[in-house]
Amino acid sequence: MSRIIDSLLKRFDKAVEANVRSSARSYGRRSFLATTGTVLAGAAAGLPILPFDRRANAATGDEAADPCSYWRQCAIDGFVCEESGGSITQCPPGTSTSAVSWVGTCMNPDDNKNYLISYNDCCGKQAVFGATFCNNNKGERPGYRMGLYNDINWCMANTDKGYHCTVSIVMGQAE
Amino acid sequence: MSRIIDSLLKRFDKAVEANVRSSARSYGRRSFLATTGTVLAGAAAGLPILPFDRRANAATGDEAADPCSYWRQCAIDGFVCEESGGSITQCPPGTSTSAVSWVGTCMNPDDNKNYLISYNDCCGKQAVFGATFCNNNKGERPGYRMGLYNDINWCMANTDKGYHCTVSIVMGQAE
Amino acid sequence: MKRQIHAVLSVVVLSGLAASGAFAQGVEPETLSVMERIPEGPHVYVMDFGINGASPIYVLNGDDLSLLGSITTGTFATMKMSDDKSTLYSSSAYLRRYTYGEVEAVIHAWDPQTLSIKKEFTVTPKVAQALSQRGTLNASADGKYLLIQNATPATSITIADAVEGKDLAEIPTPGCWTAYPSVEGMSFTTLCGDGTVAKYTYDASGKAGQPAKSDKIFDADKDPLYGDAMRIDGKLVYVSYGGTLYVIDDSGEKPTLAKTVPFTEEGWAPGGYNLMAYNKPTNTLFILMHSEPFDGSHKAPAEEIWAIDMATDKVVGRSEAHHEASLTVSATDDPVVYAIDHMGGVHRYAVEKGDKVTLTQTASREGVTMFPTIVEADF
Amino acid sequence: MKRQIHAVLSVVVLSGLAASGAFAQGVEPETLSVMERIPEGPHVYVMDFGINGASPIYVLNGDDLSLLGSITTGTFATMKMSDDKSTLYSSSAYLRRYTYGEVEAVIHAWDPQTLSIKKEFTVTPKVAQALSQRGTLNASADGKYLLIQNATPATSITIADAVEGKDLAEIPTPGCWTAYPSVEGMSFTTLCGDGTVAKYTYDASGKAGQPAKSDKIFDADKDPLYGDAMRIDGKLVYVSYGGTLYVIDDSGEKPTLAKTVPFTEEGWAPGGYNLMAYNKPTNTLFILMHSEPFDGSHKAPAEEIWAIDMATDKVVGRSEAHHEASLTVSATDDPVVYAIDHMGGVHRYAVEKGDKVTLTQTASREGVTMFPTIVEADF
Repeated sequence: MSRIIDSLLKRFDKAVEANVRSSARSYGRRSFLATTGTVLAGAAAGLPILPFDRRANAATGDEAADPCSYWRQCAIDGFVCEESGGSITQCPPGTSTSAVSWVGTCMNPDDNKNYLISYNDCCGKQAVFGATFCNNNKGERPGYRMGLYNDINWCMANTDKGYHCTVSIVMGQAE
Repeated sequence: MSRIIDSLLKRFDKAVEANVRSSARSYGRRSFLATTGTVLAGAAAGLPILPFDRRANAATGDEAADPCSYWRQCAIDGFVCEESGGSITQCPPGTSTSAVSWVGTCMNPDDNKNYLISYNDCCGKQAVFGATFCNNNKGERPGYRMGLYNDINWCMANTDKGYHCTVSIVMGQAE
Repeated sequence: MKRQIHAVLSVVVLSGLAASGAFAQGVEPETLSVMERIPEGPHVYVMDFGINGASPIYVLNGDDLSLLGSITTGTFATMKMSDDKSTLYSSSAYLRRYTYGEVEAVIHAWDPQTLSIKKEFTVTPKVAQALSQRGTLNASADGKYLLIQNATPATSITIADAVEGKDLAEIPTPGCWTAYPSVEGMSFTTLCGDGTVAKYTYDASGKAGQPAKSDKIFDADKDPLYGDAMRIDGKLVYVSYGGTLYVIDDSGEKPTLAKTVPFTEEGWAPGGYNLMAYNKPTNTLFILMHSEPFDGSHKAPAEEIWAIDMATDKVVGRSEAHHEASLTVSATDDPVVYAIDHMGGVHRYAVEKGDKVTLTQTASREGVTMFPTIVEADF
Repeated sequence: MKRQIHAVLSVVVLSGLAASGAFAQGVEPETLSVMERIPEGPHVYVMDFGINGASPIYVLNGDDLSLLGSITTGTFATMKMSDDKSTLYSSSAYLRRYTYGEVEAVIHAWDPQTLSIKKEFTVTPKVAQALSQRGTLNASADGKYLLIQNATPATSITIADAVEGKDLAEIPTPGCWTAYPSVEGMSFTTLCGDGTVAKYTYDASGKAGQPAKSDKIFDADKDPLYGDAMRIDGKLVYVSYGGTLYVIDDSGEKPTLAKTVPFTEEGWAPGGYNLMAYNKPTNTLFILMHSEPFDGSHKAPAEEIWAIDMATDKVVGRSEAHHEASLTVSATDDPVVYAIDHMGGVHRYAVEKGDKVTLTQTASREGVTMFPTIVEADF
């Protein structure tokens, strides 16, 4: 049974991870974990808020394995494609790339520069059971700034609109 | 987070509960639980195999709350309607009763008599998140004995074929 | 056909039945039926947002949060309870092959007591496939029209006839998002990325002319407004990421900013999706709040629920929350708040009124849904 | 339309880009693409049965069980890998409103390497909405026809043209279940509740005359046969709940019982859904077994996997299992067994050949699926 749990924990914890950090700080780690379970330990332990370099934190184990913490994921909202059969810039086989996308501006801690990141959805298949869902929102805006909005299916303009996963493409440095 | 886990544990453990009992006996309770998690404790503790009276075991706590252990559920395969907004003989509001059904023969421990039980699916809505899934198979046969077969959607003959949950109706005593 | 099938299978069943005399001794034969409706009383409706496949709506007892039934809608669904609580509307997408193929955007009118369909019709498949939110599905004040947000990603509003059940027309609303109906008449107000608020007036055919745009009243770069809005004392009340209420008077031809109400304090900000709830009898606005905000924390789950007295614009209560991201409140004199957390749980709060407003959790149920996005009550 | 949209959004993006000279200093701009195919090598395909909504097929690396991609099918799905491993067929139902409304039964032919659709067509919606099993979707030996199980609940078999992609005809098979193609020619064999095995021969239009029925060869009351069957040395091998192999010769006009092979011992019985797997090079049958069987334990997860030498009809190995309910085996000289447990995990076993056959788990992955029902390999 632990298999399903682990998988779901993985899937949903990452989704709320960014969101719950401030809660964790406020209520204290212990009581927070008592409420929400134990696997958030790494993420909730007061480590820096996004973005930060995944590689730079390789020694911390759980953190290193958290795809939501990778710097370019500062405004992602979705299942990561690298755990869905694709990679961080490639949609999985048999899907299509979204014709439209939203954009984030994330700082790369290696060079302290801001980069524009295009978050594209991969389309036409179901979300992968057990894939990590990340929900970060740096610079995110409601639909009146559509190109910055992440609470919408970016497969909307494709022929096949089913949402599968999200890739994160470095488009270049931001001013 | 424990919420999702609990819910899924509840949903799926009951489904495998009947099935895993023999495994549990064979491998010993401790090693078995170590493998599959901890919430099966009551069910795996060597209590009688189905059917047995839920009421008679009221003192045992977890067992009493296990709808899959109720005697008339000896050949159920599905989500129980009493945890889906209905009751053991009533489909939840807004659904339809399956036009066809499969039949089990279950012994009532109160009178040691066998009863024919009609298992009807309720149709037209989705399965309820968190509802217990029971998978018992006394007297079950493959599709060549269709009226005894439970690995099929019994909403198949309805206008609205979506599977929602399963009720268990006492039809009378068996010979 | 059904009759025939019954007959066929009855053979299997009846051949195994004992003589009817035996019935008297043991368990009596039972009858299969369908419950006609959920039990009377207060009810809560929680949407479980489907990214793939169906979005169920779970219907709970408003007192103890036990499950009473469910409703199934399509993918990327949202819902809206009618003002008279007689109809629960939903808008969702049905993909012909679940994850690909032709899309039908469907409006359902559900009976919130029998959980059955009162009306079902399709509208343009341009309907926004967005997370459930109050601004993307609304009914006109008289209940005759539905206002539905589209995104292709170009934005527009579909006007549908709620009575006849049909799509009337599409009104382009470029650069704007959400549509809240005016208090009277056939108009709606939408929030635009250039910092304005626009009012569109439509005719009986659903068509609209040019909008009346407000002056620039907010800065979408520096302190953006959430799409969530409450109708309070005839005005539309929005909230900014930073914690300021923007009170918009959209009763005239052109919307104007009536006032702003900065209500938070250093280190605290609003957070969530459907993050405000207004109770009219007590004139109180409830809002989800979190501490130590940062750029990107605007959807953070709540640590506290704040109560704002809309007569004095003062915060009159701060109560412990349970990581909720959306909430609603009853319309009753004694408000009951229902809030849903990011992990699928539902929380009920009793409200102690007075100079100090205090919320106390009186019930909670974990694991009600997978991905709850919006909650409604019917009282 | 798409071009236009790209143009619109590009404005947002490009206006924020620094001068292109800056690119050289930091991270280079990247290109978005779609992987053309899964990496070469052995692959495993695990179906996650959808009771509501989609049934995904997860595609795993055959060595370490890592995820390589997925395929999405409809509700109540099953699948079948073609003999030449070039096509993965699936059969599933699509409900127009997900949980109600018009049903389309769809056959997909998938490319198992690119995970894309080679062919898609509808057949009669009578297709059985049953748990994934080998007997309900099969291809004729020459690959030209598909045999699809129907249930309304009256049973019949649909013959479809796999090449043209169309439904040809429906053959009534009352009281019978499953259809396994004959080794040559246009026939199939099905298991009937009266204890017989029936052989139907169809023509190029998919129509069939009266079946050739065997004598009564099993007792569905006392020791029923599973629907699962293996084609071994030209014969069909079924297994009974009690643990006896029934070897059927269906090469002649009328099926006959070649022999029975009681292989179990007191206190052990077969259990599961797709519970047998046959490796031809080693002439070994693998079967899922559990102890202390009782009426109703026939789907119990496995405590052991037994190996039967089909030359001697002897059990030549008993190895520890991990609660699996279905399995498959590679067609290679060194067999690799893949088995799926009831809780969503996948297990890989290496097989030590010889007088004693031993399975050793070399990889396992938990939580691959929600409700795994059938597994295939492509080597």
